[in-house]
Amino acid sequence: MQLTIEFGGGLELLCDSKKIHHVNVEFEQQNEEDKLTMRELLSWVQTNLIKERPEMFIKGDTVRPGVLVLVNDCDWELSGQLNTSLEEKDVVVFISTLHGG
Amino acid sequence: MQLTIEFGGGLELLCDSKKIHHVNVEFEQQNEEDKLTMRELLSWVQTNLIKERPEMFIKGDTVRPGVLVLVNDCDWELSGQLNTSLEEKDVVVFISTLHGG
Amino acid sequence: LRYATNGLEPHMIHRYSRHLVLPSFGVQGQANLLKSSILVVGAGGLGASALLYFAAAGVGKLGVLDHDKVELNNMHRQIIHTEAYIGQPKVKSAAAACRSINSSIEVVEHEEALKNSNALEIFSKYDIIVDATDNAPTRYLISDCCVVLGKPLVSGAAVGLEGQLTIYNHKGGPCFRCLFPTPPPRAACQSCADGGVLGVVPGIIGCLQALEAIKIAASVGEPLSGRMLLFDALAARIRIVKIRGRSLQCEACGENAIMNKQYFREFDYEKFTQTPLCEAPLKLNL
Amino acid sequence: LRYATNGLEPHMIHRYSRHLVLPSFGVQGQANLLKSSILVVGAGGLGASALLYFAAAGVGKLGVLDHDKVELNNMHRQIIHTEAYIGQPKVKSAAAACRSINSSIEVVEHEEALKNSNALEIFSKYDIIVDATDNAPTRYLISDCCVVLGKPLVSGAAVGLEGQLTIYNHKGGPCFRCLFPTPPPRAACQSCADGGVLGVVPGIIGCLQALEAIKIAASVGEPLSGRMLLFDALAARIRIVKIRGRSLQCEACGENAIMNKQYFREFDYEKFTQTPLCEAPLKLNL
Ligand SMILES: [Zn+2]
Ligand SMILES: [Zn+2]
Repeated sequence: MQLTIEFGGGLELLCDSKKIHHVNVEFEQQNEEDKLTMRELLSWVQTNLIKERPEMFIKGDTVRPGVLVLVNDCDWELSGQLNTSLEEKDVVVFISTLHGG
Repeated sequence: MQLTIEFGGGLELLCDSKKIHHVNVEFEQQNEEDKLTMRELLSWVQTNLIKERPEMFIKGDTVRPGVLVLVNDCDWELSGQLNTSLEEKDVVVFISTLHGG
Repeated sequence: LRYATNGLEPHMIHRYSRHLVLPSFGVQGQANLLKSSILVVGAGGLGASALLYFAAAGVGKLGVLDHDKVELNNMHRQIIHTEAYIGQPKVKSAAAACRSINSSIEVVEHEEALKNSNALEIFSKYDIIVDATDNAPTRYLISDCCVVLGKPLVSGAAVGLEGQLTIYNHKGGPCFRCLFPTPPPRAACQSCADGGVLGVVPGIIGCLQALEAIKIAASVGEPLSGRMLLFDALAARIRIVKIRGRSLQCEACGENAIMNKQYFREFDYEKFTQTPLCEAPLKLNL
Repeated sequence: LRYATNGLEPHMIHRYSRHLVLPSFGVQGQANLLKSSILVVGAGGLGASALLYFAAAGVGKLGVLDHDKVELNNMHRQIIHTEAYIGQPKVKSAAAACRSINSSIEVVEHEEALKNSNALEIFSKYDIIVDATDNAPTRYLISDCCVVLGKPLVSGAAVGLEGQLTIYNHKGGPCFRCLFPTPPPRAACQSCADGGVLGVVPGIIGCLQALEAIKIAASVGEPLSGRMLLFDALAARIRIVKIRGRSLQCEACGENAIMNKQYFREFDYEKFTQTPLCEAPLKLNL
């Protein structure tokens, strides 16, 4: 599945300072209706893109506090968080909230 | 065909100051491959959306000088101008260039 | 051209004439603005541009809150301060700049650090609060205080070459805690002092904060509530994304919220975020 | 922290320390900026914020060109001018403000109207040109002059509650005439004087112009060339769209272009656009 994964707000520092990643995520489909969810994508990202300090990305089974997750420019809270299912060509953004000024 | 048509840079004044129009454009399809093009859409817009001073929108068979036309956030010069063919759910923007400051 | 002047004095009609002729702003928008009061918390990189545009636009009562002094290493981004004010309080410098461009508005100086003990009293004097601060505990404190008092909060942030902007606690929209119920680890909170910042980036976010607060004050347009602007200056990319609404579980604004004046006054923001409200500046060793 | 200081003097290291610690800007970016020269044409609504951020950031040589005087009805948006300068030349006022926030850069005053006869000579002294003017003939004149001299042009505009921004003539990208070979009808060219403008809108566009020019001068990031930013302040919507590349048929920069120094000097921009280069301001009758 072709996805675009983007990091911002400093999270790109965890993946060689690269902000935009065009990736092909393969996953085992148990049956036709089985879809890739954000739960699986999180662990795929942690394994394949995060190069350092994984504790700055994941805490427990979800992202660490202070990280916003956007699926197609929409907060994942609105689409079911970890249960959000992904479609071909979706854009997933992980952005750390900023406090400076 | 469902399209979103937007006006900006003052062109919205030609259509009751309404910037965003969700419209359903019907056109006569001669055969299966026949697609709605920007040429047809321009005349549809002139007939159905432009309420006053049409000379501020059209000149000859195209838009007047100073109007940028964007199809899905891309200058129509890059997609064939009047020959650009449109797909379901496309977003077409007409925006007048500004000179003030 | 001839307009209903709605109680505006002749010098105001002249000064704000370019606002008055705008059909979507006009005399009513300007009259609303002249009656409004806005507090800017922080006279640094974000506050600098926001304050100047508030003063220019004619916000009736403009408050500035800060406890810092102007330093040479602020000057690359805090355009409201001149070199002549280095070593003097930022509030004094910022207020003088605002008065120099518009002597017809009221500018109020709050030269103090924001704390649980003074926030309610100060915020209650203003219609709209602008968060132009630089650390996590203060952002929680400001948001909670706005929830307790029912004030809209225009929140901006900038670090490095990125900026973020949204409006909290406005017309049923989310508060800061709805988005961030648990504070981030301290290592995730870079400030401009330790992380650096390209000066014009907080300038842009500060201007956008001014715009959004002016829209609320004047009652025009669609506010950036329930949406967040994400700005990447290096790539020249801007996203405006849809964010969650008010959370029913929010400790500050939810159905069974525990936040009230009493709880707010006693809440330990430094312990909650594991971060001091006022950080000692990093010393560069060059 | 310890850095290669690349010839920066101690006071500069202190002043620009928040730029120096940025990995994507750093000492090299600051050194490039300090060696660069930028001309801002127009010290009005767009120029006001752009000039302040150029001065603060440390552009080595900063030029200001304008022939107008500061008026009370400029003050709602032109935050670089203080009331004390009303009636005085904008160039003088703007240059004084720039110097007051950064006395270590060179600020050059060009108190004159831009014309075919002086543009080549003035522009040739700068690396980057910023169009912060307010009318169509001047925009064609500036773009053509930049094409003739091979200078990048950071172009901004704002009217009412909308703004636009792009970079012309940069690294093979389009010029203004590539996009607009035929001038618009005069009725389509509202200025801020007759159409009005919400003050902070040119403020935002001017800051974004400063950002893009600083990125070019410092050689960092992706410039907004071949793309255009469209800003709708009322709706809080921003689009960054892809625009056409250089046109082979362009009269200024195309394959068989006729534009050169000689042709430029004799071109009649007022006749071409049916608009005077300097408009008499509208008098409000209130
Ligand atoms: Zn809440
Ligand atoms: Zn060209």
